[in-house]
Amino acid sequence: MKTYKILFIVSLLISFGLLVIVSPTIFAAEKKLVKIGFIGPLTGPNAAVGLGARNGADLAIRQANERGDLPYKFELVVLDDASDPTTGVAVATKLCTDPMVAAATTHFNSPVGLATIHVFHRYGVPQMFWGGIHPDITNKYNYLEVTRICPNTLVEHANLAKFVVEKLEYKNWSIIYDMTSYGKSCLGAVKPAVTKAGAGILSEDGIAVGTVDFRPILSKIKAIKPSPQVIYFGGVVTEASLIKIQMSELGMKNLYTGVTGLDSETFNDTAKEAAEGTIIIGKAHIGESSPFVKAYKAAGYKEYYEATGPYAYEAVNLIIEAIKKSGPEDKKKLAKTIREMKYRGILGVTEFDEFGQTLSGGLTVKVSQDKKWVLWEDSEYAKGKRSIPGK
Amino acid sequence: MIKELGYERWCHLNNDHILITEDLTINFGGLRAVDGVDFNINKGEVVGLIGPNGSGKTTFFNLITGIYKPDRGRILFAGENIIGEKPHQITRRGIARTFQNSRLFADISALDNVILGMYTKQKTSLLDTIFRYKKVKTELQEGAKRAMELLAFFSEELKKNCLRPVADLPHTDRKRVEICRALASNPKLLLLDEPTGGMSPEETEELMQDIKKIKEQNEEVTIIVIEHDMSVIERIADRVYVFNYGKKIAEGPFSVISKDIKVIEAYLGEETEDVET
Amino acid sequence: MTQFIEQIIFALMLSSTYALISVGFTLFFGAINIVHFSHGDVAMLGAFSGIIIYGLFRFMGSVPSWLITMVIFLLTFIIIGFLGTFFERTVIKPFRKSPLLMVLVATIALGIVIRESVRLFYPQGSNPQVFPKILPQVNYEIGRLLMRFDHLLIFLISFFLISFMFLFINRTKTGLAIRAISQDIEAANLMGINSDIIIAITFLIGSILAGLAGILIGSYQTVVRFDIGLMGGIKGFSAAVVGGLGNFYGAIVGSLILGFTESLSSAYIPGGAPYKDVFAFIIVIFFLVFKPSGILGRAAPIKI
Amino acid sequence: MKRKEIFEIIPFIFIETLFFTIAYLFLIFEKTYSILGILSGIILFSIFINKIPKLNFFLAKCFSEYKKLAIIYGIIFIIALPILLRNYPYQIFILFNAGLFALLALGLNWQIGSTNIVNFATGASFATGAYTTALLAIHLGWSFWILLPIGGLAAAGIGFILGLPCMKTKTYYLSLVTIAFTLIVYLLLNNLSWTGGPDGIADIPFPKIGNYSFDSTIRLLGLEIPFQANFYYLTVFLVALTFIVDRRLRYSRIGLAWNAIRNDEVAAECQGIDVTYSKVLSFSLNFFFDGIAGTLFAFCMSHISPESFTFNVSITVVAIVIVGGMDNAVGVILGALLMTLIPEKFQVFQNYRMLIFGFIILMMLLLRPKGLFPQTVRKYY
Repeated sequence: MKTYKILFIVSLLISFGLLVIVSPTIFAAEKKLVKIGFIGPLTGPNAAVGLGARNGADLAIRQANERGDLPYKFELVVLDDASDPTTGVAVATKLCTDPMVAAATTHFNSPVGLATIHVFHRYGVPQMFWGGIHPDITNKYNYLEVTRICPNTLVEHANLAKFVVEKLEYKNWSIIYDMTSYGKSCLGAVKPAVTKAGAGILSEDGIAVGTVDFRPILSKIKAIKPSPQVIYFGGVVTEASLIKIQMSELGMKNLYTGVTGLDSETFNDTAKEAAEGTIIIGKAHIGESSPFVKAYKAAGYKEYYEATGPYAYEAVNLIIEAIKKSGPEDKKKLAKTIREMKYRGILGVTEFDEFGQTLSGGLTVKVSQDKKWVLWEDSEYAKGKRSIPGK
Repeated sequence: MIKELGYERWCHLNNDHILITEDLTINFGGLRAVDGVDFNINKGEVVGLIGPNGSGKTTFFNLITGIYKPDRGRILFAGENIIGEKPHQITRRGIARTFQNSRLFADISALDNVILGMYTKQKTSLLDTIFRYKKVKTELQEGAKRAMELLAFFSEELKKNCLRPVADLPHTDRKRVEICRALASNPKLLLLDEPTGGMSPEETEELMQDIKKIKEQNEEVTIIVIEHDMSVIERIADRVYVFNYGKKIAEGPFSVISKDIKVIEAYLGEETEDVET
Repeated sequence: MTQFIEQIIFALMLSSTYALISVGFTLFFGAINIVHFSHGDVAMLGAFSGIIIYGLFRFMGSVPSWLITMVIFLLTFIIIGFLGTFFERTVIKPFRKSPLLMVLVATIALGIVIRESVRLFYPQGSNPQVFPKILPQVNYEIGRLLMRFDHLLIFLISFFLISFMFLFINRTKTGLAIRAISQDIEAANLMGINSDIIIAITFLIGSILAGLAGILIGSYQTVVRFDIGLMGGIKGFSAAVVGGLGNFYGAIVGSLILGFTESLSSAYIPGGAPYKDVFAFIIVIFFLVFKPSGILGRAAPIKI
Repeated sequence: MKRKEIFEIIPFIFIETLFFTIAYLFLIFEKTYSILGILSGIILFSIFINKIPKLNFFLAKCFSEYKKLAIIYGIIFIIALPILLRNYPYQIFILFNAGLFALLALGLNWQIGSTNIVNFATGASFATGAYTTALLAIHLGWSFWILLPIGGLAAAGIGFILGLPCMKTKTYYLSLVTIAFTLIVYLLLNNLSWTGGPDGIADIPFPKIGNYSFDSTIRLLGLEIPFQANFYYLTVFLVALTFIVDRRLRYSRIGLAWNAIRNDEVAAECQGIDVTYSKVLSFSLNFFFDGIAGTLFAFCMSHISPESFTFNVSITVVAIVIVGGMDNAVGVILGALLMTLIPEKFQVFQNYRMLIFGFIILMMLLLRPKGLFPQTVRKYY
């Protein structure tokens, strides 16, 4: 008995000694390689936008490496948050604890973002949101590390109200919003914005995620007297297009509006003729001729770049610029640099306010014309060739 | 009979009977499976229950054990009405049974099966299990010990491979295990539903000896046996009840029954049917 | 008033889509006492096959639309029928003897596989896909009420499909065999019914129905996505259970109950829209607990 | 005698060490090919053992003779793991996740494994625990250690209320009830305002012992162990606890009764088992431990939202039980490890994760329906 206890302990110590020695020395890092993280929903319902953004980010990295004007080789670490906060936190931890990751651009879903900002803050890794429009992400804690390159709901709806209520003078609104974080923050932003601009809200309807049949609600709205001029939808492409289709099925001629959630060609592809005359506050206008689109097409990605691609692209470029200024090693310094950046890119000039929220975000007014999003300025509606619905 | 005396008095009067049924009846759709059966069995009897297939013997057992609710009539066990009680409550009162085609807990060991037979006798609660495990352990081990004895009582062979899942055991052993399980709760009344079904004559012989032994070991256990093998009935049963089409057509010692014209008809009738089909 | 009539119409449409699925559940359960949980996903496949076939026709230039519609229905009929039987052979048959849990989880897993395959291997699979307008788009104005011809058509077709299935089960020899094995598979085998083939046929029929259901649902919802099958399946199953699993009329009644609950609650309960599924499922639970055999189902007696 | 022992123990220890080393490497490897290498290595190793009966026999003998020793070594390894993984916080976090799923699966095992109740309510019970305690912590500021049992009890209460009527329903009906329940809970969490809607509840305080908060790094003889280790240890502790409870239940009339019900309800009734009661008992117990897991989850993530309590959670846990092994606690725990680690490891095809996952379940059911580790026979002596 006794002997084998001793033996046991001895051999135990030996083996563990080995393990402990071995453990940290596996995979020593080679120099000069700088990793930049990307997190987004690559699986699940939001996969489309996630993949678009990923390609954008990837494109930026490729270009940087081709230019090769920096003493670093960049590598994009792509991780999937599957729109799920837990997974988000997990992969964020993975990213932040990789010493070679200089900074990251992250998240389409606000709940995920709200969960991960703490992780990035804890490890002091700069995090720039390419999506995720919840004001709290930047405003609630105002972590130095956290910045956002896409506009948040408050900004978007201010613009929407300015255009539709003040310019086009539509006074009676009906609001539909989906019960996602996005939809709710849209609701929270649109009500004050619209009422402040002097319009009235006739109805509010929430819809569960994954609903496909909106006819009951629409027919209810149809019955409201006086009938609303504007039907606003706070949500994302799929439901948005379905609502529009079913509106036309019901023969409803109201003006249909929304914000950047609708800004994807998917909306037009889905709603087809029905989409005609929809007015939205869209993301930055990336023309077919713009270098980004050219490069994107050239790179031959499988997926369409969606509305999110450019933002991820811009974010990575901005990070690379910042690295050029202050180097990848000192992340605190890097974070500061990012905050102070004044970057001129495909979204126009990007600057961050005291919360790390971009001031411009390159918002535009777009109208659906012949199954395409067209800038308001050069649309036939502005020229008066076509009449805006709902008058 | 109840009507004359009044329920209470009647019960009192019959308290030496272990089991009494009065006008017991159940219908399935149109078919009247058990039809106005009066039954009374004294403590410590061995009673045979015979009758052609589908004459309502098993249904009768199901009524006693509370699996079916009778449409009419009374069941008194040890002088108390047990109608409307759930099977598990009735089992607690001391009725154990086996099933026609044995219903064992197939994927656990024979030993576990028999220990489950003692469920009513075991007392440990959830809290004991989680916080005072010693108690549970001793209880289980006693149970296991007793189960071993029971199995050994039937055959040493069985005791040897008592840790094998019952599904792997041969048919006869399964029958035996089921009887052990029934005995484990040392019941006042034991209902055996064709215990020798599908056994060879030798095995049948063995089993009968065993049942006899059970009787010898404790006198006051009462046994009701459903059986097709008349020789078995003849040897072990003190009295015999004969069922046909859900009705009790005769009762009495085997010697008398075997000469009863109604009974013989019943059986002949069945045989002719057999020929046809 | 017009609104109310509209609401009723929507409710009916929704119900009919549920009915198409739930009848399948009822059929399978009736035949071999299994719940084919990926049934909804099979329907989804039907919708996608419809889209693909339509896409192929685009290349072939001008073909009369009625012909396209016919071919779409026919090919889907064949493809999904084949797939359904294939699934039965590979995923469900092996578990015929094993506990219920097995086949339940197996079909759920199958559902995952189907969904994910479509999402991954169909171009842009994770985006909603526009379903082609294969039915004539004509509207009638009745007062302020707008009636759509294609909706009417969808309703009628589903009605015919279900009644056809009903006749098949009750009037044909095969249907008789199906009912026989549902009673007692061993006995049926002894009577010289080849249960294997009959079960295969059952799945063929059920899957075909699901496939066509997919097309109809697609043309009603105008877009389909890889994950419509999950909810569709669960709703269909719920409908079947509420009505009484294994009973055709039951499936239809159940679908009507669910459909009406959903659309009316989202229309007339203030702020009720997001909770419509909650209402639906509460009704389901209520039925399961207080009348598990469903409205028209019979409680099976214990066999000893 | 002693010599013999010497000759047995040394190789034995080293073989076990080899085991652990492989496990460790599997944890820390990132690149797909190296992971595949490890996996194939394991397979080859097992084949190798089986090919050489001597070695096989030897190992079996050692494990039976030096069971205690082997277990002690295992425990030491589990405790020491965070030290080895000190540079890999992510891996520790994943292990913590696996632990959570192990808790859930152990609970569910009493349903699916022991009693054969196909229960898909895990998501709901998990959520109940998490949200109850999170809300209490936020609004009343109660401490984690008080809330841990409360979370369990809350869930158990719900389970009891739901179970009492539901356990009268059978098989598919029952599973449909549980599915419906999960979906309802998810929808409500998403749409109600006081649960924080889709944003969920943020800033749940980390557990504290005295004034040692669980989000602070452990410093131990010069080594810095990341804070995730705290959660890891907490989870391991709870899993161990649940494991013991599971053993005790299994070796008791309760566990026996469950198995009886799994086999044949009528016969069970005829042994004097109150079937409904036993079912409700296993249901509530399951909910209780799910509730505990939920609490743990809420406090360690410090941010919860409905997305973490979808129907998929239920499916995953069911899958774990099936893959791990019916009614076999060890199997279930290992199953939890596999089902959480392997998807993580194959992040490389993030896209194909769910697909692979579905296939794994199907293959398991088809090829090894009793799970990797089937239930064992009870021995009483």
